[in-house]
Amino acid sequence: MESIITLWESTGLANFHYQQLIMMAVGLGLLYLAIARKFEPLLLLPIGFGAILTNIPIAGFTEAGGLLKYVYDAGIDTGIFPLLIFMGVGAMTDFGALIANPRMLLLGAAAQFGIFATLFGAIALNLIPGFDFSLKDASAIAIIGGADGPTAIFLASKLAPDLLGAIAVAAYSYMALVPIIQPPIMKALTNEQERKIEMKQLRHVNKFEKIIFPLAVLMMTILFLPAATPLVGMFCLGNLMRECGVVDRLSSTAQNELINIVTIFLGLGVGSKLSADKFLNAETLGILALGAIAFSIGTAAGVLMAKLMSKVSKDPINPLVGAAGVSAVPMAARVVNKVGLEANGHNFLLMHAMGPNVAGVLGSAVAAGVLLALVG
Amino acid sequence: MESIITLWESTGLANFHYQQLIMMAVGLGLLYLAIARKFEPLLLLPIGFGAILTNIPIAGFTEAGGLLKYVYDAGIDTGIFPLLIFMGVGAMTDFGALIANPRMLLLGAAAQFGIFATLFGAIALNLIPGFDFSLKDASAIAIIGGADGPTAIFLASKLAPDLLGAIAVAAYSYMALVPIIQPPIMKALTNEQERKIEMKQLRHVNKFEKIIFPLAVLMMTILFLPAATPLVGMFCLGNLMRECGVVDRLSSTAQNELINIVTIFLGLGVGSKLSADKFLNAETLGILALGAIAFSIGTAAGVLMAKLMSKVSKDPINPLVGAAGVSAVPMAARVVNKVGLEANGHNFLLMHAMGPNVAGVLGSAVAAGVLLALVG
Amino acid sequence: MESIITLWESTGLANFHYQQLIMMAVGLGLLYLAIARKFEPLLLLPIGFGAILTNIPIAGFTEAGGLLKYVYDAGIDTGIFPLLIFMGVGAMTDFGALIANPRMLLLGAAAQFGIFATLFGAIALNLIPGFDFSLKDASAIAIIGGADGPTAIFLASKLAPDLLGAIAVAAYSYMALVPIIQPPIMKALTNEQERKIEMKQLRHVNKFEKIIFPLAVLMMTILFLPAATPLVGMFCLGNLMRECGVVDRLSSTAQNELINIVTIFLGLGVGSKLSADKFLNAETLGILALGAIAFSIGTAAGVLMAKLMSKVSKDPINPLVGAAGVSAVPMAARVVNKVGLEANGHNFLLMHAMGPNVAGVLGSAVAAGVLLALVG
Amino acid sequence: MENIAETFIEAGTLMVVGMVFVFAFLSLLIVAIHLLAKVGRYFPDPISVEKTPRHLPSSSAMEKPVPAPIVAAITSAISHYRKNKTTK
Amino acid sequence: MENIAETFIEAGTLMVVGMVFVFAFLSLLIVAIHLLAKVGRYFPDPISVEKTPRHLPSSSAMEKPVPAPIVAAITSAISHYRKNKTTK
Amino acid sequence: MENIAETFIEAGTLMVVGMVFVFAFLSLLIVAIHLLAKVGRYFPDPISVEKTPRHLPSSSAMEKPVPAPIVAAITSAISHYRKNKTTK
Ligand code: NA
Ligand code: NA
Ligand code: NA
Repeated sequence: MESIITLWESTGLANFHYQQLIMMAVGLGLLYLAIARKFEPLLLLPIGFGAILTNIPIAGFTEAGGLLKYVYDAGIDTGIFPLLIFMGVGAMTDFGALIANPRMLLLGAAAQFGIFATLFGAIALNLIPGFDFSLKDASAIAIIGGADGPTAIFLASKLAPDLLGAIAVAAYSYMALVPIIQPPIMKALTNEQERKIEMKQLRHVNKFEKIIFPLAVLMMTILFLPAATPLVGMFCLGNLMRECGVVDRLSSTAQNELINIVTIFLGLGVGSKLSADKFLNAETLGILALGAIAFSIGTAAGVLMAKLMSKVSKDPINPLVGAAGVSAVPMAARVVNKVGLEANGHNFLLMHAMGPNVAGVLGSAVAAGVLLALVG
Repeated sequence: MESIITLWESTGLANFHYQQLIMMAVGLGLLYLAIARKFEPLLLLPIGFGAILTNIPIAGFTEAGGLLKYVYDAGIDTGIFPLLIFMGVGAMTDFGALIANPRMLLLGAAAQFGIFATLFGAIALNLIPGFDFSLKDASAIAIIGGADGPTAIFLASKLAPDLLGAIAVAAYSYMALVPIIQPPIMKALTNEQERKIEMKQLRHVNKFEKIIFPLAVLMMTILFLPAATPLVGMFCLGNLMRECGVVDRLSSTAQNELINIVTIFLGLGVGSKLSADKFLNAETLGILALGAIAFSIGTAAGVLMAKLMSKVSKDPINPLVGAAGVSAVPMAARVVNKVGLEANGHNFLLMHAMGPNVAGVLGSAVAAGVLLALVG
Repeated sequence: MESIITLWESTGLANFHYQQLIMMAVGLGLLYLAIARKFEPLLLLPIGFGAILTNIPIAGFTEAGGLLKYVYDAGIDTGIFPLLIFMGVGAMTDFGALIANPRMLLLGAAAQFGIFATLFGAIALNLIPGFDFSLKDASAIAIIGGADGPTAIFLASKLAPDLLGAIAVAAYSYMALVPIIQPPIMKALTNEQERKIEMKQLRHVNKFEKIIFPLAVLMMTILFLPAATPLVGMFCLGNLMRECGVVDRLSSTAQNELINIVTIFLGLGVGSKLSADKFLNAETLGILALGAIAFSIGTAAGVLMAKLMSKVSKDPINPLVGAAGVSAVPMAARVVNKVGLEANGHNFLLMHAMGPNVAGVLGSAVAAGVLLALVG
Repeated sequence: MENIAETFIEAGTLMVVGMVFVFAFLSLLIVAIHLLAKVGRYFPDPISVEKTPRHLPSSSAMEKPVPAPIVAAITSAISHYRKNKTTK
Repeated sequence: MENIAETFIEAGTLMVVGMVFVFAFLSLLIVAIHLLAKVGRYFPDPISVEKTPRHLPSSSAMEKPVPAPIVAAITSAISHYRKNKTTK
Repeated sequence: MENIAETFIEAGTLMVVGMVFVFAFLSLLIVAIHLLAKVGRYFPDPISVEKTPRHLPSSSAMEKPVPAPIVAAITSAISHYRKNKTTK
């Protein structure tokens, strides 16, 4: 009899709080987006699953001795997982298009306005009762506008760990929503004529240039913004391994097995921050709203900058490529290509959009460094 | 001169205890079983090697700063390694046969009688002087009857870490011995006529069903047995990654590189528990004896349950498939197939046995959860 | 305004010490050697990169919470990374040539004279003002003569962690320089006639012998030198996994993904020891000089031993193969082959040199064990 | 001996409660799977492009969908080989 | 409200300083890449051996002879797969 | 200077003891390998099934009929590989 009572008291049924049920529904929702809608499934599937595990009553996944606590403490609190992801992404990234047309960096710079404008917006939200974002919170939220998952997680783990779950979910969700968020903005800010512009073919880039490039980026970051060197450094290490041609087995492992392993754990660790008490509040709604604004402003800033450059440039620039400056590699570049093709069936902008696209990765890492240096 | 003495004093020869020699022989025996007899080599080879390393005098593999101590503390004491193995096994498991014929779950349930009967047996052993198993010890020993390595290691690390070595060795050894232990029992409990029964072909199972299945299992475990959610949760995560079709690179890493890496360390860590003082005692003999009993009872219970079901079912059920309910995937299913073919050369039971086989995995995870909830 | 000052104060420009610039130049130099000269790129690239990261002002890579500190503490201070590398190297090593011609072990023994003579030399350096090597320091430096990276790192992490950076850099640099350092010594100590000697074809080696060999080596190490069992044990585990034929998936992971992952982190961790205060001093110069001496003496000792053996042996022995006894697998064996071909266009010594080459790995692991037992 | 008797009772209770629970749990899962099968009918597998050739008259072993693990093995072998070409 | 006003000013400063810095940094990188391109001309890519057959007239993806090592890789992959088929 | 002299003696002793030990150890290993070779004769390699066709006159690696599904697997693996080459 006693056993049966003990057993009953150790069921989930006897211990559920309704908030946990809501959070499990959120987790299931993320799984739905990942599986049925193919929204950034590599991250949203483990995040969603982690959210479910985290909210199981009694099981203690995030308490001392719990699996998700180990994962979070070892990999996210230390910043190791996002940095390893960044190394792997560096090993997957080809900077050829950017080196061939370096002006595209300006688009990657402009799109970061999404970040800094959102920072301002997050502070403005404090005017509404119920919101109380510190400058650190606001910075961590604003980085969603960088459209770069690992950067957002890294910064949030340093500046606002309590908001990490909502920030990561927002970042990956909006990255997945790029094909829906960006086209209307792109079309609103350009006319048919501009969208039809074809761009000059890119020049061939030397192996030498590709090898030196990550080192040059690292050196500049060291000189001007050491706070960004963890992110930029690991990214450049990955890229150097890719391009140097003498450590192919390391590069291959960094962009396959290692990044896969880390992705599983990063997702679970992020999911462990989707507990009811940290997610079910007005702040999360604020973060989701601000994230959407950040993406939109970043896209607009990129397109407008491209229009400006188009006017002063002798080589034609299609303003659509500015939208790729938010990063969200390679989705944003593909969206640019698609919108370009709609206007002009012979206009393949993909390679041209890869330049601002990878520039956006650098841009948001630099922006994250600025925030760490000034706010952290 | 002094150097020579120091050197002599740092040889193994000058420091051996005879028990360490015995344990090294045990380690070599496990290597022999793994290599020459191909008994679960993926686990028994690293376990055997770990047992040798653990018993080297002076070397201090299991003392502070020793390699095996790091491995054990980081991966087994925390439960992380068996959970990751479980995730990988989940990613390797196809539940199609079970979903097509869900009644087979009853066989997976019946076979767990091996566990609970052995629990009783372990307590009974206390009547013999020299044995003093607590209820926790007895539960950890009984789980050997689940025929599932990671589950046994996980439960033992929580309930009876001192017995972990013997329990893991017994579990994997008997799993390897399934083709020897099971057939006599299967033949004793069935007649020629029963063994000849052919079963209806299984229906096709949707991708949708396969995707929802792991989530359904997880939800039920959350509702009724949160204590089992670490095991069941990681298993279902692996299975979901496998079936969802959108994270193939994660699924592939989980069932290849990640599980391989973890297997090496898990084996070494288990081996580190095969030290003389924890293994060379009457309790180990008791554990080995109880393990054999557990397997036999589990097999018998599965076959008898299948006979019962065969009588009340309108579709024919070959009682041999009940033996697969102990799990030991996929060895037990193959044994069923082989014994079936001996009776009827056209009777391919493999797919039919996979249902109870994977049901046995769930069954023993549930049984482990019950033990954790009531005894842990 | 304040922000700008804060930002300026957080630039590298405002915080550089000139020593950090020098160390970054050293790091870049290592990258140059790795990429342009293909000098042991798998290690020197991450080491060089780690050196750059370590010396970034403010960034704090090696301070509490810094990425490289985590890496060093978890993997190098504990000895785990070099041991895993050793396991992987064991899984890559074919002992067939050595088992077929076991006398080659004497060459692997002789070449270790490079280690012990250098130990004496390091103590002798103390006569020069500015040097103050303890016996532990001297032992850690001397192991460079073993021409085996993981052994050097493992020993240095135990005996002289402050010198680890310089020792690892010296070890890998000289291993890469084997084709430049060894040939003049080999030619000076042999005459044309000797270099032309062709050796008898090696006998076929059984699978059985190959499986028992790593176990035999381990058993001998246990009996006579437990201090060497971490290194030798992991090496033999890797080799056993390779040869036993029943755990191919573990062996494959050990020699591919796992060793790749560990190599990246090992390199970064070693690089973290290349900080200005630990590298920019007279001791580093002494270590570099001693390392070159160690390699030269080891090579000479190997060749002279081979000449001696050639005189007393009934089967012909080409003294060049003695040079391969320093290990530096497989570079030293290739150098032997090349120098042999120069003297006799039909003389393929590669397989014959693999025997002493892998013997050198065992020899230096044994030497490391002796040093750990007597000095550690 | 009292103590042992008590433990026996505990063990016996565990046996009964445990088996009942396991059976109850897995029986419920049977129900759940039956429900799942019913719902599943509304979500048929998308008609895969690869399967189209099956309906062609000349179908032979060639057209059988290739087991995923074989594809994975070969893919990984090729990339593995390429990786290792330059390996130490 | 004072406090919020202050934070607003901070946020505004951050916005301006941050955007200026990002633009300055990436503009400098443009300069660096232009320099790199100039230096790069002195380090042309080595002429790759693999590219030669591309210019042969009859070459198509199918007709390219499969490199022997790939054949070997596939062979070993198949035997590897067969070996691993029975692994748990 | 006394101290240095002492360390020298220690270093010298280490050198002698170390070299003697290394030689003794590896010499013993030579003996062990010789023993191993003797024992090994009683455990010859199993005659591999794969090697049998080698002795057939017409057999070559190419002529063994490759099972159709494996051919399909290879084809799809290669195209899969080509597809994945450019994937993120
Ligand atoms: Na960005
Ligand atoms: Na079971
Ligand atoms: Na050596």
